[in-house]
Amino acid sequence: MSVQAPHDDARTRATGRLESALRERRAAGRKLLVPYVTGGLGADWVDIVRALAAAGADGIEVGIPFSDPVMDGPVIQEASQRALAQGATPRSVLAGIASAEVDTPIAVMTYYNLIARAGDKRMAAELARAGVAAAILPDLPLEEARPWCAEADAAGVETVMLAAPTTPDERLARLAQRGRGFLYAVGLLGVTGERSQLAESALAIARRCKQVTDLPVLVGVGVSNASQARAICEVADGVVVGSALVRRILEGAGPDGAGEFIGELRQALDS
Amino acid sequence: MSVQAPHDDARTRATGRLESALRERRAAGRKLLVPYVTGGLGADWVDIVRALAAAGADGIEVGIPFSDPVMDGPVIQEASQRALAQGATPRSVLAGIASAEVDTPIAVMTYYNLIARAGDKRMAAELARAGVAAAILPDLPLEEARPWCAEADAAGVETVMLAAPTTPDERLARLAQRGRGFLYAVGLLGVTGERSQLAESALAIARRCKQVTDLPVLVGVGVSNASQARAICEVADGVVVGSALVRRILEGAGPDGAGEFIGELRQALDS
Amino acid sequence: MVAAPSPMGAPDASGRFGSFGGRFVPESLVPACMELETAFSEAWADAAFRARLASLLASYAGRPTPITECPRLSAELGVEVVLKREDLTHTGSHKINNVLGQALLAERMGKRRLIAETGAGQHGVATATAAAYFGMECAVFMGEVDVERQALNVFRMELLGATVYPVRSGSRTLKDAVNEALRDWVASVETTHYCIGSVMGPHPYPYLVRQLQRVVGDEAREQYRERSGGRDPDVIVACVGGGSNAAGTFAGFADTAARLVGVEAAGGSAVGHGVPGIVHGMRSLFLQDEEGQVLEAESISAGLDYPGIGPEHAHLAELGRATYEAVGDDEVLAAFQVLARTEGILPALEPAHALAWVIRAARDGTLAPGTKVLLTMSGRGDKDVAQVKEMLA
Amino acid sequence: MVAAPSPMGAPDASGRFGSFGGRFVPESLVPACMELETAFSEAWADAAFRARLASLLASYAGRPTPITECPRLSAELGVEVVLKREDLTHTGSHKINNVLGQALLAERMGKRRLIAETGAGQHGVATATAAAYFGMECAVFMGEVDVERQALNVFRMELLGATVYPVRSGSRTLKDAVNEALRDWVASVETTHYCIGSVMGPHPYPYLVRQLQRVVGDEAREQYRERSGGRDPDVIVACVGGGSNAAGTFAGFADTAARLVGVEAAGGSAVGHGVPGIVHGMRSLFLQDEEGQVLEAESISAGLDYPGIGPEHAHLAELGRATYEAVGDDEVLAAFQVLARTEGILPALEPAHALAWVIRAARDGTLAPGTKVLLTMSGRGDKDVAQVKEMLA
Ligand SMILES: Cc1ncc(COP(=O)(O)O)c(C=O)c1O
Ligand SMILES: Cc1ncc(COP(=O)(O)O)c(C=O)c1O
Repeated sequence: MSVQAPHDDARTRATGRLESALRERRAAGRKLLVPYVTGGLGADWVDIVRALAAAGADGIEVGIPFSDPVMDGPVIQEASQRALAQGATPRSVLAGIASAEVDTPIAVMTYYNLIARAGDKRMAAELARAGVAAAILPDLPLEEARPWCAEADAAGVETVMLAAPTTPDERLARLAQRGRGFLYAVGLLGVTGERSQLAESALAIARRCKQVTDLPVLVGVGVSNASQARAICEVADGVVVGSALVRRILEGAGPDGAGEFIGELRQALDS
Repeated sequence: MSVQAPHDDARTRATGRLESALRERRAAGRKLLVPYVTGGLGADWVDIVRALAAAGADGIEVGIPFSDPVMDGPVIQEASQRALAQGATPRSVLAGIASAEVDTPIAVMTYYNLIARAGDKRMAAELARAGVAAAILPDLPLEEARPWCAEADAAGVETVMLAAPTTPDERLARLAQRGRGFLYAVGLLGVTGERSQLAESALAIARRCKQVTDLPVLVGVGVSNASQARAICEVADGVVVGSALVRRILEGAGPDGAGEFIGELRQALDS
Repeated sequence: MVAAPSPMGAPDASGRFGSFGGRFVPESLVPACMELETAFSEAWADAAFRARLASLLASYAGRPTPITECPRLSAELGVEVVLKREDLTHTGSHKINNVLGQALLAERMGKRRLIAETGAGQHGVATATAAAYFGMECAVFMGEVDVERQALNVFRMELLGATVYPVRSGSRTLKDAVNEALRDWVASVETTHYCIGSVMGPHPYPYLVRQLQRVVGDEAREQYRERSGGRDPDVIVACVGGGSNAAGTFAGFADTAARLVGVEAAGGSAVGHGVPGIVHGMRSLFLQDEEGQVLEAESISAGLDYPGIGPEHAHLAELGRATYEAVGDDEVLAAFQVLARTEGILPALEPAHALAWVIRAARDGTLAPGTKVLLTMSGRGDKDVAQVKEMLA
Repeated sequence: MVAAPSPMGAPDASGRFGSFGGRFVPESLVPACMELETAFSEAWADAAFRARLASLLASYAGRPTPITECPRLSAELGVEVVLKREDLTHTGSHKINNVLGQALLAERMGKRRLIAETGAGQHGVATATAAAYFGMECAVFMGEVDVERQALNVFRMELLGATVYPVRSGSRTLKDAVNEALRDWVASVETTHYCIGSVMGPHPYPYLVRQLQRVVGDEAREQYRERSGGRDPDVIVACVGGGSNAAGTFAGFADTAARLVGVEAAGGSAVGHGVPGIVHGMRSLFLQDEEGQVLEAESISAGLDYPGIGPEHAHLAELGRATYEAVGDDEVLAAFQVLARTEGILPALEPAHALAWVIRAARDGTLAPGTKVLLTMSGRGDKDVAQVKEMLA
């Protein structure tokens, strides 16, 4: 058996910037909205980040594009490929984030190879230097996360853990324990992408997550529109919205269109 | 061992028309010339037969075209295919022979399937009825020849046996013993066709044949021109000339051209 | 039907199985055929030769080939089908059994050149393979039509060091390739062994090739008995082009009670539509016209595209010891697909004929439910995939 | 170089061989990987499972495959080459050993759907074959570029009942097919088993696949000893794409004194030019740029066209227990032709890499005259003949 004992416990936790912001807003009765955007996609992507902040995002997920994004569906694959073709690198994306100067806490979402290639310690430091609050690494599960987490913790970067519909209860608890920022509840079995129907699994996993943790629980993957977001927020603390936004950006929405879409979701969640 | 005892002996032999003619001429000091022509090849093939007779042939070999002529090279294959395409059948060729009304004895050359399909007895009778003196069947070796020979003998059709460079001496004697008309000495290892050089094997097989038999010995296969024919006739009693003639016919020589070519050979042998 | 004792023994002294067989070749070849006959009977009686052949078959060609049960196909058909897997041999068909034996024999006779006829190229590739292995010269005769259709197999033979001669005479297919190989042999007989690809041609070939192929039947019988507590199959089925895989298979079961079924292509059914004749050195059944001109066979499967059949099959048919059935191209295509889907095995189109008959016979009740069928999977379908793709398009 | 004791044991609890391996997959897949790990270790310890697998390998896939001496090649090279003949298995490569084991495991786990990635199509065909045999559903992911290049293999898989999904993302080749298979699995993990085609991916795959492939090495060792009076070969050579045929072969000889050599395509040399990284669920060596973006491999051989290598190979390289060499396309083409001409065996382009190294090493003295080499002939060349024809034209 390769399952390791949880390598962290609540006593050593320092609450980071993202988690604090989310907890605070949740406490204020607000439903949390974290849009995802691919870093380096188009010349105006930093403006889009700013527009998302202005539209009421509670946190912003910025993807650092990777050549082999296995957790992503066609839309984000396309966005990653375009961004890479346009010359995006981890460094350029971090520089963009730094230049955005938004108050909204930013989490980078990327794949672990880009971190491993630079080195855990160095990349943690670079994230911190760019003002990144947190990191979401969908191919770095609990058992493999320790070396990175040690460096990230030390650098003050929150590592968001993901929970899936297939995660057993016992493991869910350990994920929540190790998680920082929020607990990312993967809403369905599948990769990122819009779905016309809200998956039943989204509510189920949200419920299960809420039972084991006090961390903010946000559901992502497959959350495509306002009504789905509202339905989920009956149970969860908030949602991550990726493909639905990125598709609009790929279609040329620009900062205005992106801000408008997130503004609508914001309104739906607030009403 | 599948070699059978010779199934014939000299006492029961009746000398046929072809053999008599050839022996007679040989006795008169003449070298024997037997041209080959494919039956049914062109509308004027019967005229060609007549022209060959007129040009001094001592016997005429008429091929009954077969779909799968394994002893024939490209020229005679081509002739056979053309004749078949023009509708030649065993019956039509025999009718042509009958209509030729030449005194020169005629031997048909064909493959055994055409005989077997009709039946040995029936085909022997048809040959006799058409005035054919002899049959040359290159795929009917000694061991398989008995049923056919019995019918042919009975019908008065002489069966010419073939001897090859690979035939051992002991077997050569048996071939000669069973042979009628003449002994066909295959001049080389190979199928019918012109050769620029006279094969050494032609003289060798001729010599070996002469040693075992009193039958006229004619060398065929690879005898292509007058000088080759003369050289062979230093040893053999005569030659069979096939492809060299058929090529000319395929090239449009017609009865005149065919007669002319055979006339030249005649002259060369007589001089 | 009562089986005669040992219906698959040696032919008589004239090389005949009943009234079929013999040796109808040009005089030039008669001594070579006799020499081959002698050489083969000596070699076959020589334990060292047999051991060397067996070792070559094992270590080079991959023998023994397994028998494979077909649970899903059997469930679908209601009869129990077991395959003898000649498709797993080196070069992908039973042809290798024959060529290795003949190459070894050629070596023993001091002949360093092999010639062969080929249709689609299976036997040509097999012969070229044996020639490469033994370091012999190799010439393969192939109808011009087939050369064009099977460019990859031509290239394969060339890679193996063989020279491929396109045959431009007659119908420019297999039958004419045999003629041309015979013509070469007439000229080269002193240095060359003609490696005939099936149980056909002049004596001793039909017997020699059957003996070299009987390893298929002998192995299958032993394997089947081991698997079935000593029982033999009820029915033995194999496709028939010239008939070598069928003869090799039947030889292993001729003295059992098993029913023997050879399956021909409907368009090349020498037993069904042929009449006795003398072609390619043997008396057997051939498709021919009223006059005795040989007709072309027509089949989607190049390996069955032969207008004749080996003389021993003609004899078995006459005896009633084996029966011969014919299947059409559509049934064959369907059988090809059924086996792929149910068992994950792509059969060559030739053995797909055998399967097509089993499918038909199982459906129409000719084979009672539960009948135990052994089918020789004489080759793999990889060679036919492009053709099948086109036909199904 | 002293071999560590049992350098090819099981990985540690985290699925690592030294520092390589592990399980870097989305959380959704973690439980499935754990389930597979448990299922495999139980199955592997279960005599009934092992017996069923062995029987399937024997009666369906054609095991044991022989080892074949190469007298003419050996004479030409001055070193003694023996081949382990995986080219003689059903579907024509060692891939079948792995897929039959995984399909049996999937059945045991109650999963009735198989998915697989494939490059040229060998593993896809093998998986589709196993799925057909077991009556399972099958989806194969294949880069769009490969779908176009390998239309016949696509058709083969379809004949076998599989659905082939062209992958349009990234470089649209093998690497992206793996990504897409992982994406499917993320969505389908409850009903689906991902049948990975080499010793790669998240734990337990590298170990599982190596154990399923070690039959190659175990058989070869026994056969070689039997043939050589108990001696082992001096050098064991195998080509390395992901590394499954090499790992399976090496596993049989890791505890002998034999030198182990893996041969990569020069354009896909993960050991030669790769650096440690985390891709496709494992920490191993990958071709990647300064930032960590994965690069495309480039080789004439689709089966070696993978920018990474199995983690155990990275470990063996680090230990020095195995060495990894790279050969270029031209040497490979030459080796392909040499084996065809001297031994009558058309190798797949992948094992032609292994042979190309042997030829080079024999010529430059790296292999002393008389060295005894065992080379795994991982697949047959039929699939590559059209490509070679084009390249030599
Ligand atoms: C796979 C396969 N089966 C059968 C045959 C037919 O030959 P035979 O009837 O001699 O077995 C061939 C001929 O090429 C073949 O390739
Ligand atoms: C014949 C053959 N050999 C080798 C390989 C490479 O795979 P591996 O390195 O896993 O053995 C492949 C892959 O398709 C293959 O088809």
